[in-house]
Amino acid sequence: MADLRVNICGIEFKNPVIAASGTFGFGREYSEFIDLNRLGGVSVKGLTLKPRPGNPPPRIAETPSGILNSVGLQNPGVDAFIRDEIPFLRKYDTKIIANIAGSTIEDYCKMAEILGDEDIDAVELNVSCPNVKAGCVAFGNTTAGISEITRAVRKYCRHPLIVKLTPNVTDIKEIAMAAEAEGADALSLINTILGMAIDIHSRRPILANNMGGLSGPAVKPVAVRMVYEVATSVKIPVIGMGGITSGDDAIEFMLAGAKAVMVGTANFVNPAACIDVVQGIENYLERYNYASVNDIVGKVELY
Amino acid sequence: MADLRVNICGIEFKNPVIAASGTFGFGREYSEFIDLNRLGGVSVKGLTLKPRPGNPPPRIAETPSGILNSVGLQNPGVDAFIRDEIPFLRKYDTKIIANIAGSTIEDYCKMAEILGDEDIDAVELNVSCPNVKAGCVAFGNTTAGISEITRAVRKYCRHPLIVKLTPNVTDIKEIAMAAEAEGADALSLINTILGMAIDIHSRRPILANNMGGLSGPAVKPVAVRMVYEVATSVKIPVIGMGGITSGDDAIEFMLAGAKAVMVGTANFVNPAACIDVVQGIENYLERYNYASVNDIVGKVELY
Amino acid sequence: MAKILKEKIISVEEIGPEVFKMTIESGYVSEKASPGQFVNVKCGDGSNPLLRRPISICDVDRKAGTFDLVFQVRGAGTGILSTKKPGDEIDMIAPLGRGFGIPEGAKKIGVVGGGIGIFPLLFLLKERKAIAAKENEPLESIAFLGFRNAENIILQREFEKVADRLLISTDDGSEGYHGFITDLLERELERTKLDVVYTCGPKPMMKRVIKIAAERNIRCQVSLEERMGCGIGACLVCACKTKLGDGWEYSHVCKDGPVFWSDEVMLE
Amino acid sequence: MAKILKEKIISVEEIGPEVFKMTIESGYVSEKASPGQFVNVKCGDGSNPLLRRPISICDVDRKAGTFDLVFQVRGAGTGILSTKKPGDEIDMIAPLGRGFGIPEGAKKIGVVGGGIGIFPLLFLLKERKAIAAKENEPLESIAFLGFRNAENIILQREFEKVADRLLISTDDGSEGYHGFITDLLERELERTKLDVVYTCGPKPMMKRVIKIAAERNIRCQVSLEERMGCGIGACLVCACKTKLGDGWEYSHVCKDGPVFWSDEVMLE
Ligand SMILES: Cc1cc2nc3c(=O)[nH]c(=O)nc-3n(C[C@H](O)[C@H](O)[C@H](O)COP(=O)(O)OP(=O)(O)OC[C@H]3O[C@@H](n4cnc5c(N)ncnc54)[C@H](O)[C@@H]3O)c2cc1C
Ligand SMILES: Cc1cc2nc3c(=O)[nH]c(=O)nc-3n(C[C@H](O)[C@H](O)[C@H](O)COP(=O)(O)OP(=O)(O)OC[C@H]3O[C@@H](n4cnc5c(N)ncnc54)[C@H](O)[C@@H]3O)c2cc1C
Ligand SMILES: Cc1cc2nc3c(=O)[nH]c(=O)nc-3n(C[C@H](O)[C@H](O)[C@H](O)COP(=O)(O)O)c2cc1C
Ligand SMILES: Cc1cc2nc3c(=O)[nH]c(=O)nc-3n(C[C@H](O)[C@H](O)[C@H](O)COP(=O)(O)O)c2cc1C
Ligand code: FES
Ligand code: FES
Repeated sequence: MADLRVNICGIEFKNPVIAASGTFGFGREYSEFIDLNRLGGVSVKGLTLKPRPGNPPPRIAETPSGILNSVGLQNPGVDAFIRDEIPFLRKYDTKIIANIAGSTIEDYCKMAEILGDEDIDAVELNVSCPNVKAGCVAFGNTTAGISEITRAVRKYCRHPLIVKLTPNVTDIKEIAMAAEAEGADALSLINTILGMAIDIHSRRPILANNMGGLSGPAVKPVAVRMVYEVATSVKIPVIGMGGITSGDDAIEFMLAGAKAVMVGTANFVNPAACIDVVQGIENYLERYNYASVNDIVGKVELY
Repeated sequence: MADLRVNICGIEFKNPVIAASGTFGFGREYSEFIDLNRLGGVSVKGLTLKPRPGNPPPRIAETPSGILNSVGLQNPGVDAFIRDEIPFLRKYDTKIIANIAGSTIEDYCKMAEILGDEDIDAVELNVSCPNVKAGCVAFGNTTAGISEITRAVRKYCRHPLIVKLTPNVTDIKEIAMAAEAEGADALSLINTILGMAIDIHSRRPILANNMGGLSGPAVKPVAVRMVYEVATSVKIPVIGMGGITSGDDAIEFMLAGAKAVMVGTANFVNPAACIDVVQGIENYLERYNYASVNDIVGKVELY
Repeated sequence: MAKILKEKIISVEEIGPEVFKMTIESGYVSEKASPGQFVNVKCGDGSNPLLRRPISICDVDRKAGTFDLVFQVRGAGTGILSTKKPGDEIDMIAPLGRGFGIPEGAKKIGVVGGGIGIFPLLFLLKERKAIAAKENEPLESIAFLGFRNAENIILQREFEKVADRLLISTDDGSEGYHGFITDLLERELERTKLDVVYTCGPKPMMKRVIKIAAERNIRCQVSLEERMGCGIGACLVCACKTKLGDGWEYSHVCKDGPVFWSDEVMLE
Repeated sequence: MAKILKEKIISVEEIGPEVFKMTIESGYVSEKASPGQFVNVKCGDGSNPLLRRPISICDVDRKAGTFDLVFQVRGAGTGILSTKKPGDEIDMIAPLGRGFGIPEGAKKIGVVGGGIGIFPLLFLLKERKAIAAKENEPLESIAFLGFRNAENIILQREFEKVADRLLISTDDGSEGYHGFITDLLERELERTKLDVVYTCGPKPMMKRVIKIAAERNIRCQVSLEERMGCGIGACLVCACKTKLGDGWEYSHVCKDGPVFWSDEVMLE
């Protein structure tokens, strides 16, 4: 059997499949369907300093092979996470990634600091959520913004720091290199692509927030391209995501240069999606006789 | 029956449905399936100063609800277009839009100049083709680039000038306003989104060009969002496209602010797609008692 | 506990204009389901449509080990569902959500349904009746069902079987009372006392039912609809406002509902 | 001229491992089609899979007004196609492309096919035979078909009916000649003269056939495959290199082909 372990900035994941932030809650609901011990890791619902109610509904719209969401970071706040959720997740043998978001750099720093003594494995900096008005994505779509926030949070963050990139930019390589230069330990991408859907009968947007973030299979080719671009531009490890529903999809991202993958929207359709992806990766490695999953990372051969 | 006519920078289209550049050739092939007289217009295959062979095959990959293409502007050159194609298309009562692309600003200017005396209705500046290495998209993804090329071509172009925008940018509003400021008469968007697909068995990209442009239903929510953003930022008319396959899709773009729409990838699946879109728009207008198609443009009511 | 199930379709029948009844074999659902719960169905293969579709459990035959869904064709998902054939497999997550509750000593119950909102109410009446029979308790039930017109009336016979009385209204008066079903409810409440009212249907109708019940101090439960992602409480898209102290918070229709007490939820 | 057609499926049959033969009723295609042409089929509803799939016309019954497609399940599109049932409607654009040509006075023809490349060759042989019979012309034909192994051999009887001789090879020797079908071709050409050779199958096989034919001054046609978009010559994605003077240009498989003379095309 092939070795599925991957090491990302010192964290050893038992396999390269991580549940994507915002699509898996804190794992509780999915624990009724699957064995969380089988996951490489869980990136929890995006946390903010204080609890947030999120945006008004409707918060989801279906589009061809994709969805738009405008949840807007509904979450119980970082303290409740520490109190209620870490102990739950720690019962499982899987890595915990705390996904954090804020409207000011101070928010991010404070959260990183608060989480510093907590029993989590990494912090994922969400500077790419398109669904909150202040801050967040604003930090993620310029090199100046990403440099500033990465530098600041790096100082406060005692865990490995993963910076999550937004695809809504002209040149994602630049942004990635800026994050790397300021001390990011790893990069994850892509977050959702800003989109809009209109109900032609009511003549109003489907989402009460008017716009939302596109995810699911529709975005896969864009995500694979960006993962390739980023993985060939930086030295730190890259975690790829965007539309992964199967082991084959995950392999595509890993060939493009992702050392691990995250599975998001697919969980909604198939609560066992993450497990199926693990199994699919294993099957592929076996079929082509790879000893370790690391052997395929970045192995796409360009024309 | 509702009035379908739309006037875009002085050109009166009999209806707002235009075949999108690169997906309809010069109309010849489709004329065997549909009556070209029923189209608002045809934007022809992207033209270059000299004939271009295009990129090596494979040039197409299928992705969830979309396709990637890397045709790379195979075309017979602007002279052959003038000689062979304008006379053919002019036999039909439909507007002719010459889509032009080049590797240098001079190329674009020369083409605009050459086309100046020709019997076409508008020029569409393709500064957003992701499939050619030199030039093209490079002009389209910065405000400086778009300003420079629009200003230059504007001087040589005696027809109404439509600038076609790339979606591969951080802020499409800025780019749109820059094109408007330099004299664009209309804007069309979106061109394709840069993407990549990898064959996990051969471990090579599916496209021989490695990357290609994503189009089709998958991109619709991104396109609708961008059309909304641009239409609410500029005063010149906007032509919307990206994933339109039905009248309902077209209505969505028009509610978002598009005065006309272009239909691309859908033609491949359904050679009568443009006609079906015209019919679908008509049905919608009738159902909701609109006297003119212009009455719905930009009429989305935000929350 | 909900499970991912692949069950067999026994029959699909068009019981009204664009309304289909699908009977599904499922030992699990028929045993575990309680009224007001729903299933989340994968309608097509592949990624378009991508999401599952929530459909209420309309009837359960616990002995036969089957249950019914009734759905109206609205778009791509329900459209594909309507083309399924007996013998086909259907992929669903079920049973989901929190169903109807029964307040202590509620012996006189009313259900008020409009259009496609009537489906979960059938299972509710049937189950209440069965329990009352089993426990030898008195039970009186009235069903108020509103439809667009005579042609759209469905499941009449089924409701007659499980409700003591069935009152029907149509918007155009082509059958039953001419007007809103809530008018009928109000009228009936002039002479009959109900202990609890359950309602499901268009929002304006439910709001009116809530008001009518509140004015008379009748407890009331509503079954809500909201666009869903996961259906299991993880993605947080199916938000609805519920009261929290003096303020409110967002609860989630798929997990905290779809059924809520009328005094805990804030319909907008 | 190609048309958008919605035709009825008569039968679907698995004739080999993951290989299906589909018979379709179509007055239009059965009348207009010539050997080497293909149809472009919409495999599923909706947008996934989005594109049509090109499939060669494998056989035509002009009298019955039907034709056959034979296809191997490769991915989503052919997968869906294989689940179609008799009576289902199938949406296709047909007939498409430029088929096989017959050089003046070609009386001795050979066809060399490998794997799924054999399908268009059946129709070719059948049509040539019918024409020869009708015009009372002499015709000799040999079919060379290569398969992976005995289990994968399909359409043997059909080829036997339309070819004067049928030679089979398998990669593993489990039936027929053990080795490449091109070895059989070469051997046969030591004693038999052919006027023209038609080939369709894996690229390495076709290249070898082209070389063998060229060395012996036998005219040769190849049927190519390339990923397609529109299938009608408009989108220019299905490019293949063809000779132009001293250089080359990109022609298009869907419109200029799929059949090319071996001396005009440049296989890479
Ligand atoms: C708890 C619950 C129970 C339901 N029970 C029934 C039932 O028993 N019978 C029945 O006919 N319908 C029921 N509905 C409504 C049903 O889910 C929608 O009609 C269906 O999802 C429409 O899908 P579509 O693909 O046909 O339409 P589309 O309009 O193409 O769907 C597009 C998207 O919008 C969502 N959507 C559209 N309408 C609704 C809606 N009213 N509520 C929630 N999501 C919606 C879909 O799920 C999908 O994600 C219920 C909804 C909920 C939330
Ligand atoms: C002119 C022509 C005639 C053909 N005739 C036959 C035939 O008679 N029988 C048969 O079994 N197959 C035939 N093929 C190949 C057939 O088109 C592919 O096997 C089929 O498109 C695969 O689709 P899929 O969805 O099952 O696979 P997927 O791999 O999921 O398809 C993904 C995409 O790649 C394209 N693609 C994949 N393989 C091929 C291929 N070999 N050639 C062209 N495009 C491909 C598909 O069309 C689709 O756009 C022919 C191809 C061409 C070009
Ligand atoms: C409903 C929903 C909520 C999300 N919430 C978050 C979040 O809180 N933080 C974050 O970094 N990403 C969030 N995302 C983005 C996902 O983590 C992921 O980047 C994106 O969905 C692309 O992956 P997918 O196509 O597999 O879903 C959310 C996505 C969805 C669909
Ligand atoms: C095969 C192909 C070729 C294209 N060629 C051109 C081109 O030459 N010039 C251009 O401006 N856009 C070109 N486009 C982009 C389309 O005109 C259109 O902007 C894009 O496909 C989005 O619309 P759609 O989703 O309806 O296809 C091409 C698109 C495709 C699919
Ligand atoms: S649908 Fe995901 S939380 Fe309700
Ligand atoms: S497939 Fe479009 S030109 Fe051949």
